[in-house]
Amino acid sequence: AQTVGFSQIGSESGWRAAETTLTLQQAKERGIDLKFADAQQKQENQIKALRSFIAQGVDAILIAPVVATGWDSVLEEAKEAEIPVILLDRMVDSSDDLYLTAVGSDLVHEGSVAGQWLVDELAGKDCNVVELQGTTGSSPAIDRKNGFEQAIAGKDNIKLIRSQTGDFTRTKGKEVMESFLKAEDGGKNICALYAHNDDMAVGAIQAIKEAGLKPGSDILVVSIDAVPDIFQAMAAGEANATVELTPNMAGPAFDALEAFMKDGTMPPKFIQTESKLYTQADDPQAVYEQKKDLGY
Amino acid sequence: MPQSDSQPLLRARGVSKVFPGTIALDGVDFSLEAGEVHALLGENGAGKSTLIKCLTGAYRRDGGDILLHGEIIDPKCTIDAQGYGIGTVYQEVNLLPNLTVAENLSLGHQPTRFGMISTRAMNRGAREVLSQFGLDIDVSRSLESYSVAVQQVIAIARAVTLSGKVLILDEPTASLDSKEVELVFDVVRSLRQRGLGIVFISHFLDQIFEITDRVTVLRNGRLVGSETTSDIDRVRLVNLMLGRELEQEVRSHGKTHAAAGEPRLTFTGFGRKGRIEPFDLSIQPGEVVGVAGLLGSGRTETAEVMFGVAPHDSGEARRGDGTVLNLASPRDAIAAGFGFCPEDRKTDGVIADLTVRENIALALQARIGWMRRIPDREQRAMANDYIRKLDIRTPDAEKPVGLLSGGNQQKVMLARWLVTNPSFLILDEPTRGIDVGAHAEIIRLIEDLCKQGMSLLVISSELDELVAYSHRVIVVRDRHHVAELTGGDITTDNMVRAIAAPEREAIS
Amino acid sequence: MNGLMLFMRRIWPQLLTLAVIVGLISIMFPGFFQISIANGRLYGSPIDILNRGAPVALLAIGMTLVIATRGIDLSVGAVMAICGAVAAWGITEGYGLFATLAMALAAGLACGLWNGVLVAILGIQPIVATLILMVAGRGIAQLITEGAILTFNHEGLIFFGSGSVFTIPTPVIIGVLTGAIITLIVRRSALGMLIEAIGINLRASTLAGVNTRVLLIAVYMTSGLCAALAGIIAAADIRGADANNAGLWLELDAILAVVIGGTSLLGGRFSLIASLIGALIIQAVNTGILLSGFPPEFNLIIKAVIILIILVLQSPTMRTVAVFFSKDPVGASDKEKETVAP
Amino acid sequence: MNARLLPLLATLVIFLVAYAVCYAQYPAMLSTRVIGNLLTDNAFLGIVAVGMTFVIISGGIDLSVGSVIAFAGVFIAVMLRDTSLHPLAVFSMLLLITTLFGASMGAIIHYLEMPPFIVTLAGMFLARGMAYVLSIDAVPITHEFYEYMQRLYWLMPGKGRLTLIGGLMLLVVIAGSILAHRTRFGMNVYAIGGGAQTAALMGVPLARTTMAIYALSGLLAGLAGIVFSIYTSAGYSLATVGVELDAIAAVVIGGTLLTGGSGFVAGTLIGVLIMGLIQTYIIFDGSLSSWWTKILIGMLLFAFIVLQKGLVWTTAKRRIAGG
Ligand SMILES: Nc1ncnc2c1ncn2[C@@H]1O[C@H](COP(=O)(O)OP(=O)(O)OP(=O)(O)O)[C@@H](O)[C@H]1O
Ligand SMILES: Nc1ncnc2c1ncn2[C@@H]1O[C@H](COP(=O)(O)OP(=O)(O)OP(=O)(O)O)[C@@H](O)[C@H]1O
Ligand SMILES: [Mg+2]
Ligand SMILES: [Mg+2]
Repeated sequence: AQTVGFSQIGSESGWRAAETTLTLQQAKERGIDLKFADAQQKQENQIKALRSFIAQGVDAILIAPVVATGWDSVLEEAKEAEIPVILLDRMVDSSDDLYLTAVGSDLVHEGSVAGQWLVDELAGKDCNVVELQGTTGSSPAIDRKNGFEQAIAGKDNIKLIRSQTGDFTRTKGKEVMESFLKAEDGGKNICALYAHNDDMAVGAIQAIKEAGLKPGSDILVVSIDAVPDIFQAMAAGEANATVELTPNMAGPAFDALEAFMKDGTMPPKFIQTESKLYTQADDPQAVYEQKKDLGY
Repeated sequence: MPQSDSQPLLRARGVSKVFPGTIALDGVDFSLEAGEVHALLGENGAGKSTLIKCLTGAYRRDGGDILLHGEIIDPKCTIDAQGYGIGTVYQEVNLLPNLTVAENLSLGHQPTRFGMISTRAMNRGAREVLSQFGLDIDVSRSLESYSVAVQQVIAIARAVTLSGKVLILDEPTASLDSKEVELVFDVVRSLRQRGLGIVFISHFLDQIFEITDRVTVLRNGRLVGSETTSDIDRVRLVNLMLGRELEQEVRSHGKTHAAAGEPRLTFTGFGRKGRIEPFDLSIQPGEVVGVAGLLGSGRTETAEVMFGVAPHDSGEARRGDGTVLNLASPRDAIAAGFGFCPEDRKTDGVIADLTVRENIALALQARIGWMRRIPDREQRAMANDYIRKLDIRTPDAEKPVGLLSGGNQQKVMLARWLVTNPSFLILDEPTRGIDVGAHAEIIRLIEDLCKQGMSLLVISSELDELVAYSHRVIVVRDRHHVAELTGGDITTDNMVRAIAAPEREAIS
Repeated sequence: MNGLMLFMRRIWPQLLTLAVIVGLISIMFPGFFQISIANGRLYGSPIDILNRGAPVALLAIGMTLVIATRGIDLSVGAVMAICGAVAAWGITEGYGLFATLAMALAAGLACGLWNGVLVAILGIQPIVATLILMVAGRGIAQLITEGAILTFNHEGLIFFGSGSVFTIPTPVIIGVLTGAIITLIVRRSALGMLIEAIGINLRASTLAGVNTRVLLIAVYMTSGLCAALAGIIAAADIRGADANNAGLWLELDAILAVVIGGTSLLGGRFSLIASLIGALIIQAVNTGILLSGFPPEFNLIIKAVIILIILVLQSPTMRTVAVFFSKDPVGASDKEKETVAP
Repeated sequence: MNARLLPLLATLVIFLVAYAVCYAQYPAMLSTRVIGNLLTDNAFLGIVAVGMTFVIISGGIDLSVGSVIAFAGVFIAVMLRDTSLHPLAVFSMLLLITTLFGASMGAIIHYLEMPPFIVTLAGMFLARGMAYVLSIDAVPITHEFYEYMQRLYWLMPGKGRLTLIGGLMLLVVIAGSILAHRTRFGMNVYAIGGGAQTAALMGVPLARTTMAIYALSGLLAGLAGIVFSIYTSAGYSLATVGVELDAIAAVVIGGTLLTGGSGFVAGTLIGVLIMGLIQTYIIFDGSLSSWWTKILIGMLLFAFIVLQKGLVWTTAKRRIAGG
């Protein structure tokens, strides 16, 4: 059997746990011996893991890089050792001959899908938007902010009035939303919330409810990731839209790897997964049932 | 005051120092000539240590001047003072337990080669310095592996090497035995010959008369007087210090044996490997057993093994009625009615930031358990009672004990155990740093206690003191109990002989 | 009366700091003091500070005791995660509210016991001893939730996070009650003094017969218990156990609260009330930053600067300077105590 | 044998035994590649831990180092991107900044008598905050001097590399050992750790030494930042979160007491290697889930500390019994 090393960022969110579960599942189905290394959110640990994989002589390496920069020298080492590397869900800014392919979604695109939904939904009505950012400095936070801003650029009816970090967590999402509500006239001044991930949105929905407002109607809620819990909220009419980031990055990655191993077929350098928009029209309850056992 | 024409070496003019609630120094004058040993005397809390600290910049004084060779100096910290050639040994041993002996001796002026410390030269220097004091120890071991007394000698040695003009010794001899004291005195004499001025603080009057040229007495932060030692006699000196007559000096030799009968406690084959060889000892109710020995002979070890600080690994202890005692920890010992007033009060005794009241109540509170708190009123009554009985100098019972003078801290320690009303009390150097008045007080207290039936084990380096109150004296040498003296045999000479005897004598 | 005076003298710097910070926020954000009732629960920014501050306040209670013994407990954040996970797991497995709470609290106590044994029996230094659980604890919590956010909908459990009693949010009540009960226990019994004695001089306390081992363990267990309460609140608040993020870095806030409350990291004298005010000060700063609308990249700098200012103003040196200018001759030599105690 | 060397020896023995155990399970662990990786991958940690050793020996603690490393990386990257300065010039500017940063924390600690834990905690917030302000984004470094430095390594037999940064760490450890044990400054650090007041009474310049200690820690954190930027060719404001705890753990595993006053720089190197070994072992195993990874790291940490304590204890006991 092949041995593949997988360097995962960590387990900081349900989405990431689901990605790990699916990767393990996929490897098992294909009879691949997967060496899993959790980096606890630290790039240095990921580099260590890659080096150890090389020292161990694995056949291929999957990596979900925590940050785009800083991979050149270790990727070169892998290349010297003739071990193909596939990137999962986030990109690196090294030269693209250092890795076989990258599987992932376009983070900026995700943000703009969410923004576009809001633009369409409002259809020209005036709207003050508050934003819950991800962890300050992380690439999803930066890209999803940029994407959203691109989508609403030039739309005079939409104004981004407050933006604060919620660290991608429910607790912080709720706490920050509470203060948004207080700061904006008890929430009467807010017409929509954009959250960089669903967890923060779920927290914020509770804050909105506790303030005596109706999330989903008084304040529109759009977020990204499409984890099961947001579908429950959507089913209850408390959230409006979410953009899916599929946790199954490993499937396409293994496919590409298999083809490459068999006859050297070079896959495209970027295999983009779909950033599907889910709204209340998509039978959220059904999606929830479908997703809830995926290890989110 | 004898005033020579030339300027005194070191002079304090109207030095004052106020602490919250206490005027520690009130316009004190003091002058030290070159080539003299000058005693600074006074009761506990009179302000001796405070004066020293003001002189050397360890405290900022609130008023007054300091003059060296007639010129005003203003040392802001001890480093400044060292720069002026003033070396000091403060009252508590102020060395660093984690450094080696040699490093302690040379800190700040280590011999270097090419900018690097030369360990070999440092150790050699340390050995040479210590050999003056008759101390032949491994200087590359850390300081904490030596007893307080050894540390005291090292502290003196360090100050001596640092002092170019003035050497100040604050109770340097408090835990030394006669042999060490003699060695220290030899060094002091040779420094005097070299023209240094030496300030010497002690509560041992014999030592004062032996070594000093002049005495200055403080009382309650004020200067009482300054005289040539040879012009003053013992009684007058005590008078000056206390401001009253000392009723009588306790000197009642050869106590009759306390009521013979059932011993209160019997230790058989009691010992701990590497600490103290197994010994047999039985103690009667109302009996005072003294323990004599040289530095590091194992006296403290004896006490610590008995009290469960370093639990025994051989032998057993029984009560008079034959029940075996479990002495695996201090708590066990306390439960069995023991009390232990340790030698090193700074690390083992006082809880510096707690108040006098809390320190006194601590052991009793620990014994009755945390749930039944001794009511504040009772605590205060207890504390005030002992503040009066032992004449502890403190504005009130709520002063943190760490701010008390050394001798007064010692009294608080004693009070802590007395309130627990133990049936067997171990005192390790109980009179260390205690003034003559209180000394007599404590000896009387010891006698009172045993009249009431308490048994005492008292460790002391002062052989006279042991003679005064012991019914029996154990002599310890090289971690062995080598001799036991009773009744009329308890004399200083006999003790010295037993301590020095080359062969081990049979234990009676 | 005298006791009350002493007590006020102890906590006025903290109270003053809190007042100044709240004052600053209300200048920046005039609507600050508006309090209304929404959904039968008090609603407004001051309430937010109390409510959001409750977990840190709870942690600070346990932390104060630990620090008073000259220890430190880095594991409280991880213990929060564990206990939150246990609570969520218990309720979703259908154990019922009472059993679930009991299990979560027991988990906290067990964590405290572990820390206590490491410190008191094995003699491992507190920072390192609790670092072990800080690292492993989050793993244990994830083991329980299997890495996901374990959500629940049990109203009884949710009550501990977003419920209210007489319009006062439950977390506030839990925080205040715990603070009051522990203060009472510690000050009415001899525990307070014994804990302080241990922190000032462990060896001397042992020699005086204080049962230092048992007390140390008890103190760490108290810290574990407080962390468990905080963990339950945090989970109930978001209706789910987030093993990765619950209580993340909260140990630092708790330590900060204790220090702002004036308890020395070197052990000894402590004040629980002052620590609680310290926790509120920290939360007021956090809430203030959120209300201010500055971009998030400045959060840390603002927080660091405010904390530094608070600490500098409270530092012993500054107090001496202040007293010096007010020409109080008795207090002026106060500093001597700190600098020279040979 | 000197009793003070006991913890150091115990640590060394444990490390060697642990390595042997790993080797028995995964023979590939004993290759020059793995050894080279251990040095390279932990270079920044080792350097920062040397600084931490001094701080801890003096009885203090420095929580700011992780943030300082991140700040250093961002600073270098931004400077190289926006100016045409040579990296060496940027390095010296950076080291000056971080040294001053450390020194001012030391000054606050000494003059305002504030606990190091809190002062450096504020420093930790501040340094990361500054990194954010410089750049939220990760900034790549593409200077040819960086490529040159990355190509500086000695290829050991068996394809292992002894890199520039790995070698630098070893140099820092050696220099740190000399500084700690052979200079007056080093002695003063131990003295302060033994008791600051006493040390002051004995003539140790408290203010100067305290500031120098934290300045040294700042300097080495800056150097570690440079090393980290060479290691990753980038500056990133979220990098090296929690490294201060790793450094503290390494120092303590290396036999230094957090209470201050005793410890060894060489022990810290072993501590760092032990931490690296734990991680390498876990990666070689490759079957642990995220949570079990954390639990195992905790358990191994525990095992090492207990083993070390036990070893020191039994040996010390034998010595007493023996003489
Ligand atoms: N730092 C301090 N803060 C408050 N009061 C102090 C402080 N240091 C000393 N005192 C008080 O000043 C007085 C003088 O103390 P000092 O230590 O000088 O006495 P002493 O003469 O050396 O006594 P002893 O013989 O017991 O050593 C005492 O009442 C003591 O309680
Ligand atoms: N923890 C220890 N480990 C090993 N040796 C020790 C320890 N403590 C003390 N010693 C040694 O045991 C011997 C006895 O010391 P101890 O302090 O009991 O002597 P002592 O008779 O009480 O003398 P003094 O109290 O006058 O110094 C000394 O040589 C000392 O160095
Ligand atoms: Mg004195
Ligand atoms: Mg002794």
